[in-house]
Amino acid sequence: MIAVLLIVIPLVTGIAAFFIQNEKTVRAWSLFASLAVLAASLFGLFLSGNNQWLEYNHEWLQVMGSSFALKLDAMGQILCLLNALAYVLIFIATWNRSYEKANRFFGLMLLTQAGMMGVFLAMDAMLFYFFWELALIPIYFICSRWGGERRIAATFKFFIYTFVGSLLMLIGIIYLQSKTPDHSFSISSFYHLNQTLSGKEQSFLFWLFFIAFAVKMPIFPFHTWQPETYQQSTPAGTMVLSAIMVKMGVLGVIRWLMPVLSIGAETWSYTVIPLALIGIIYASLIAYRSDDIKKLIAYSSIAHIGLMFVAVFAVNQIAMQGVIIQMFNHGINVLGLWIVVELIERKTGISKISELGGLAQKAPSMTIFFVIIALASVALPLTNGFVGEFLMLTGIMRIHSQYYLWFTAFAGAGIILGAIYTLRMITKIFYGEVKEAVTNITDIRWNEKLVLGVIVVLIFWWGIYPQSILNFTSEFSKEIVDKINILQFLPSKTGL
Amino acid sequence: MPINYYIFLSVALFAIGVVGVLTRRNAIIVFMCIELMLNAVNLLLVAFSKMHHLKAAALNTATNAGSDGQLFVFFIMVVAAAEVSVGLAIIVMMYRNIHSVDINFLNRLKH
Amino acid sequence: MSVTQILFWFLSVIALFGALMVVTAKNPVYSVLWLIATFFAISGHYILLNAQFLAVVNIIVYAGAIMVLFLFVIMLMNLSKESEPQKNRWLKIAGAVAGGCLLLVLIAALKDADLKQSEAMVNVGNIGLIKNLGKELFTTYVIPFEISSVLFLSAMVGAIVIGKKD
Amino acid sequence: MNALILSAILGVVMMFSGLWLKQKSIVRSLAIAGVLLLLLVNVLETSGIVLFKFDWNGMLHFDRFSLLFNSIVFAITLLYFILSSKDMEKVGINYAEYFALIFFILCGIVLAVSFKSLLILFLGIEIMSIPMYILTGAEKRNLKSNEASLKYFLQGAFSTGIMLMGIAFIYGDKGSFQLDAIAPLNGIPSALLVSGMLLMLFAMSFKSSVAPFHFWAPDVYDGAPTVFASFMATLVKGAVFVAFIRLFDNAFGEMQKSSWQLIIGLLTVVTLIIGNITAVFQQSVKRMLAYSSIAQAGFMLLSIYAMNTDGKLGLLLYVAAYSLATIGIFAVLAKMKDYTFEGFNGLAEQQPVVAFSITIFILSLAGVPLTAGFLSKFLMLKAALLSGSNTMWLVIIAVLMAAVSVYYYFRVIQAMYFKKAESAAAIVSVSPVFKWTLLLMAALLIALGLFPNLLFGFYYF
Amino acid sequence: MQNALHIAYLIPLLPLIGFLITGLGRNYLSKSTTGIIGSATVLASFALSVWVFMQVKGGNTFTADYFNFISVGNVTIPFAFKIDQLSSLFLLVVTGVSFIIHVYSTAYMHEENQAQFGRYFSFLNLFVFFMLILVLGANYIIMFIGWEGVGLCSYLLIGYWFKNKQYNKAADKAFIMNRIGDFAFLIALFWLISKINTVGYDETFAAAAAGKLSATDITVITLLLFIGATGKSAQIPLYTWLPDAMAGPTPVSALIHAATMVTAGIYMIARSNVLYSLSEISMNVVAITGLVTAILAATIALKQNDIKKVLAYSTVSQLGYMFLALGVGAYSAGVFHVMTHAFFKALLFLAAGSVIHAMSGEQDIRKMGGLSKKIKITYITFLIGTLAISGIPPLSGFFSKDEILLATFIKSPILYGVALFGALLTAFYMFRLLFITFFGSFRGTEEQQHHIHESPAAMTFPLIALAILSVVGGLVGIPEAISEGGNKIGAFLSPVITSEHPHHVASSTEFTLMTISTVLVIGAILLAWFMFKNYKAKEAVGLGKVLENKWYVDELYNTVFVKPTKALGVFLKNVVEKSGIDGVVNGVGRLVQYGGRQMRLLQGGQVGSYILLMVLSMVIIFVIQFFLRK
Repeated sequence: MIAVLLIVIPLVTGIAAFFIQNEKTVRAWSLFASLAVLAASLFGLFLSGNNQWLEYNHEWLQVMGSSFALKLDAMGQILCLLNALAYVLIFIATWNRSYEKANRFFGLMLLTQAGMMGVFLAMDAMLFYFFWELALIPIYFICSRWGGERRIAATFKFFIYTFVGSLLMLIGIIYLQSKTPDHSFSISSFYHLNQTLSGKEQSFLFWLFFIAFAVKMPIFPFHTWQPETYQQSTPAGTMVLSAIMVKMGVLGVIRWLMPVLSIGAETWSYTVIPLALIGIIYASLIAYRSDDIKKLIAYSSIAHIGLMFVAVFAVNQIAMQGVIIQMFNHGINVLGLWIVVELIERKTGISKISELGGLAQKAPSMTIFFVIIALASVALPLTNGFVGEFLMLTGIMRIHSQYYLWFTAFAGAGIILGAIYTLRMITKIFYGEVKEAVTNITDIRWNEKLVLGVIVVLIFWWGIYPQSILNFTSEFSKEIVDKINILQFLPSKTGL
Repeated sequence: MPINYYIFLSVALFAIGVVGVLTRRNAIIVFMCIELMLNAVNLLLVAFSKMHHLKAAALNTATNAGSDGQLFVFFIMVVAAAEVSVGLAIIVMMYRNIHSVDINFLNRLKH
Repeated sequence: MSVTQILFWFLSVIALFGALMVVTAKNPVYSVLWLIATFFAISGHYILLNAQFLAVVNIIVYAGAIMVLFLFVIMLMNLSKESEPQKNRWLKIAGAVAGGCLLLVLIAALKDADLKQSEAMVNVGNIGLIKNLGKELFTTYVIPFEISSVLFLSAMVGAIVIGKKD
Repeated sequence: MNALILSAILGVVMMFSGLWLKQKSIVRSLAIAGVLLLLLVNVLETSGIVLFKFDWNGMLHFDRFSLLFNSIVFAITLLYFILSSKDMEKVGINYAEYFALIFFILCGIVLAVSFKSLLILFLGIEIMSIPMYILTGAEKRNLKSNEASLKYFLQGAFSTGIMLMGIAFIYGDKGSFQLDAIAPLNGIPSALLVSGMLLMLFAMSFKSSVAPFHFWAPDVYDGAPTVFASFMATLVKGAVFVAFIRLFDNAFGEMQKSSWQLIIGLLTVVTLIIGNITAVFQQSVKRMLAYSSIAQAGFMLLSIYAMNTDGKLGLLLYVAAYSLATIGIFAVLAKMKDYTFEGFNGLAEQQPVVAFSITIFILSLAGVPLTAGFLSKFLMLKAALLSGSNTMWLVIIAVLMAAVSVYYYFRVIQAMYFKKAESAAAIVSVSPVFKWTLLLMAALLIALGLFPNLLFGFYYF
Repeated sequence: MQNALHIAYLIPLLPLIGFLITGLGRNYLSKSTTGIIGSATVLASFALSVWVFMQVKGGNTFTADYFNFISVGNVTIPFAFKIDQLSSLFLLVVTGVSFIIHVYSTAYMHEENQAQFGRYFSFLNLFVFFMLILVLGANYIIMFIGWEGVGLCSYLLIGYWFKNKQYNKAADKAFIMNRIGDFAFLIALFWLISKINTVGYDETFAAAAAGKLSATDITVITLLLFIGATGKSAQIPLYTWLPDAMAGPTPVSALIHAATMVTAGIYMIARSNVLYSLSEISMNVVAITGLVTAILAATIALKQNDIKKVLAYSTVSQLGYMFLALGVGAYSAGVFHVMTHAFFKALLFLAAGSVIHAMSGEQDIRKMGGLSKKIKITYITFLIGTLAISGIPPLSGFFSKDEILLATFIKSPILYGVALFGALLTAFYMFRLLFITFFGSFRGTEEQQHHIHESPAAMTFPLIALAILSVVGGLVGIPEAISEGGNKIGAFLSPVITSEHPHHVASSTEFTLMTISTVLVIGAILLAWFMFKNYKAKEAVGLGKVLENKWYVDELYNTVFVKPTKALGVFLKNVVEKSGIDGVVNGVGRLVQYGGRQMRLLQGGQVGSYILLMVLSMVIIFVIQFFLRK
């Protein structure tokens, strides 16, 4: 029931939002809706273990073998929580921003949320695909309608990119379904396929799925839509994209790719892991030389996600745990960064690093928040980022491959490079003498403080006492790793 | 007569019709060439009908075997007549507007 | 060589020659006339095949009604002079070659067809007689026959729509 | 058969109504009532109530598939009449005759989707084609309309010749026009039969605008009066496809692997590529839709390629989804002042409901989930994937081309939502009925996308 | 009954509370309140540390396990503190020196405004917190938390005056270089975890002793850990950040970049002595790196003109000595030197701060001179510090340095010779600094001359306290040769440092060595006196210029690492990304558009060509069907 609520609340409230003409009302309405979703999500956490509340299964599209199957497992819980929480935070943080045709904006935002919830919850491939696209369409409208000058072209590129990816995935889904004995799309049927599909099929199908997820995450070299889209779309859209939507790709890999096509994944692991690793270094270096804060954060996100991807391929519980909690952490952290960037841009109209400077004198609170969040994103100990990256790297070190050291070294090099570009950004934006462009900037207001405060609290909570969440996800991660490992991942190439 | 002769004759007539369609610019003549194609088909159908009749007669089954081919020719003629009426009407309408029946002038719609 | 065979070749040559002339004649009127000649040759074939009904209908409907209609239209438009501008030469050659290719391919495909032994019954057989065909038409083929009325209706309506002055 | 006879009668009725009824609104209402009646009797027939009983002599066969398709056609025609019948007034003075012709076309559709004999197929297709030549040229003063009409006619007649040659060959081999007699295959099909089949294939490809026999389509859809173009490009094409699939299933089904599957596959690829790629560069929405109709034909062709239950059912859904969406967009287009993409600029501000509906239509055409367009594409892909072991190449090309289609479809969305209007009003005023009908169609698309059983239920039960 | 030491968590917690109060209240609390809170929390920690030390001395060591930090699968990392001899000693040093410097800071930073003052103290408290975590941690992860945390505080404090771009750069540099070291540290931890599923000290050492780790593993792990140490403790190759770190306020330099944080590397290796002793290679690497660093830094210090830079290089050099000690197996000597160094180097820095304070912010010694008479307390304390660092008996530096030299001698006389040379250099440059600063005539501006004044009590008191410690601090480690049982510190640490190489050397040799070094040091001092008693600034040439420019190492790094990285970044951004990947993507789009433009030409508008194309297609399909397919 909770699972259904999580989708239905944003869906219904989102549709309703279209009909509310008054901007203030619709803003309040969406905040209320997002709070309701958050409440439902927290309630779901509270009920964890109580399956009849967390699962939902209803007949639908029987003619095609699909059913409306939802389940709130541990990863789903975490991501739904992220989704719900991020929306509340986004709505509060952008409370002061005014939108033309606000009703449409908020309606689309909530629809996106519903779509993403569905992706996180779907236990049926068809349903998964449905929600995958449902999330895409409204966000495309948001980014394309409210944004920078080149938004139309940029977001269209994003759309085409993702659309191609998801269509390829669709082929894969159809193919898999046709191979299931009961012609069903359900995830359990898919899991059974792992042992029956031939290696050739798997290695082919792998790419169909991989490209879809790689575009979404994005993994080098499927990433070029991202920086421009982040730069051009409206801040709220960017936040949704980078904080929540990229997790769809990671979730896809964890839930739909690896356990279903583990032989294919193994076959290609020596192709895709290096891709992701190159991506980490590549994106970090570009971030280092970017003059646009938004692009910088976009590229940093590519690097972070690349690490998660590699960690998934490590296929062990430690790494999996790391990935799962890092999904949340990255979402929260990057959201915090965007909120500050949005503030800066809203107040100065500038997002060029070289034109900013000395903000620390004008807006000390903002600076403190930003620095804390940035440090969390470079994985400083006692912040949430550290826990995730530590676990992931520990897991990568245990990868069953003779190149494990190289993998770890490259993946870890991202930590150093991350520090380099993040510090450069902080230094240039906040420190130094006050530049002319920022002389009129004021410090943050209560609502922004509240949001950033919540983020900071989460950063420290999960940084100091991560066990609270690790316990929660340990069983799930073990299960999923066992599923992937059913034929022993990378068995022939053990190096350790 | 061996049926092959009829087939080749019809195909030849048909091909001449096609060549006419391809090489002429006058809409009416193009249309006439199409009629020629239809007649080639008619001839072939009749020949086939007689062939099937012969086969059936040899087996001594249905006495009316093969009549369907000839009836089909009849329907082709019916349709051809209908087409001609419409086609000529269209050509005349065209002529009224541009005072030509040259199909090369039909190039407003392209790309 | 029997009379039938002589007739067959004779009619075939006329038909083919007529058809070629239709395509090549510069004057549209000549084209029409050559087409009528071709139709007559084809009707001859029908008779040869003992399909009298069709032979008659072909003469009446095709050579008579339809071709006269064509002639009418050509005269009406005063297109009788050799005014047709020539098509691009290359296009013409291409068209001829394409048509020739089609012919070649069809013949090549069909020449090995297992029909060598089959023959079309010439001169004998009475299925082509009006009586037989009529019976068939109004029993088995009554539905298509009725349906063709719809076709005619629509053609009629169409001709009116197109032809009527606004 | 209820529908067959009734549609012919209705054609006659409409023909005369022009004579007696001077008021166009009454003519219009009559037509709407007529098509409603048509739908009703067809549904009745589906549930077993047959008003007229004939001995068809094995020439026609009304099975669930064709009846269901007829119902779809009539229902969409109904919506089409409601949406667009007013715009027909702009075409010319022969208002009632247009309806008569459309009813004749419906009659032809019924024939073409229910045939058991090649003769009926031939007649059905001709009954569809001849009124279409007329309707294309209905705007007599418009040179484009004239041109389209003549082009259509010449090429249509040519393809008829091809088809007849094919029929003759088949007859030569099999000695019958009945599908049941043609179908049995002992050993290798003879060259005569294969040639005939191929010629039929060309002719059917032509009628359903499959590349490389599609050349007439863009010009005709572009030149024809917009109201009629929408009807021609959707329902008629769908009917031809159903005829196509019936012919190749019932008559040549046994030759699938040996003779035509590969060729259909090649045609599909060519159609998809030509349709989609050419549409990319179009500046006029109308012409873009013309090319997109070719592209969509490529997808529909997948069902013929596959020739399995998924494909056939999917084709039904495809026709429904595609027709609803395209008719909707054309209906709006008929009211636009400017057919270029720029003409749509800022439409979302002026006509939010219309713009929203168009968005749904376009999403459906592009095959985005939650719409019937997606589900139908899905079924097509699935059918193709299931039809053989080496079909991945085809499916991947199809999918990539679907992605290309997004490129041109979304230009409309971009124009409507993300660009500002240059002139005051892009659209002449629309009536509430029009808006509601559009919304209804959009809702139908989504409903079919979510619950295809609304449609398939009829097939199974 | 719970062990009394369980409350050790209070030791780091108190500074953390101080950090929160001073940090959050920086806009509300007055400067004096901030200073009091900041110092008091550290004082309380110090008091607790003393108590803990007494407990430990009484034989009560304890591992306090508070909660599970990370527990995944078979890896469990508790949040635990280990209170034993080593950590309790460090606790004392850290809290003690920190307290003194806090007090000093209240005066030194008094000119800052209220908010900045609060920020300063909060950072300082935060630093103490992390340093204590580092010291107290019972496993490498907890140590790593502190390890990175102190790096962060170092970064924050170096860049404390954030308006200055150079300072920010120095801060970034410090953080990044530390990060590089930390990364190696992390890899070592990953390695450990992947081998033995634990990072706890006791478990690791037990596993190593039990042979669960192969020799290669141990070597790699120890080397990686050592790379981490080179970052934190400013050794070759990662030492260049430390001199730049002098951008921070002087008390920060004293606390973080001299007394405590930079010794973290020594602490870590001493802590891991069991592992290191198992790897001969690592030991040698540590020793040689330390020695080379010591000499290199000393040579650079010879020609530096910034008072703090000289001290900074001196710190690097002294740290090198400590590593040398560790490398030759004299762990307790290293730790001992950490302690004495903390005293005298903090003293020197604070005194330098006092000088700078007196000179109104001037740091260039070429513009000082003859200050000995004007700021007497500063001068005397500075002198004591200089004597101590030079190794003049019986000051603290003498004992600790001597122990290191002795251990080196036992290991290898050649190393000893080099190390001794370094000690001479130390004495020479330190006295050069002293003479140039305090002797001769004043070379600064008039205005500065007027302003010269002794610092307030809050600054001089710490100087005196540290001076006393510098004098007597060495007495806990009197060589056995001089006094039986004099090496109290070695004895105290022996339970932790289980793998110390025993000293097998005759007392006479030991005495000889002591005498040699003392005599030579005095010689060096005299040389310095003659050269610099009346210093005149002049342009450096030849080797002097190379030294003044720090062997051009910064430039080298810049050319070899920084610039190529930047260039690569620009290349990737502008060429690979734009023209390469995005070019391909856009190229596909353009190709489609181009295809659309070309393909629509097929649709030429001519019926004739349409039909021609159709016929040709038919022909082709016929050919395919009948002649190409088999």
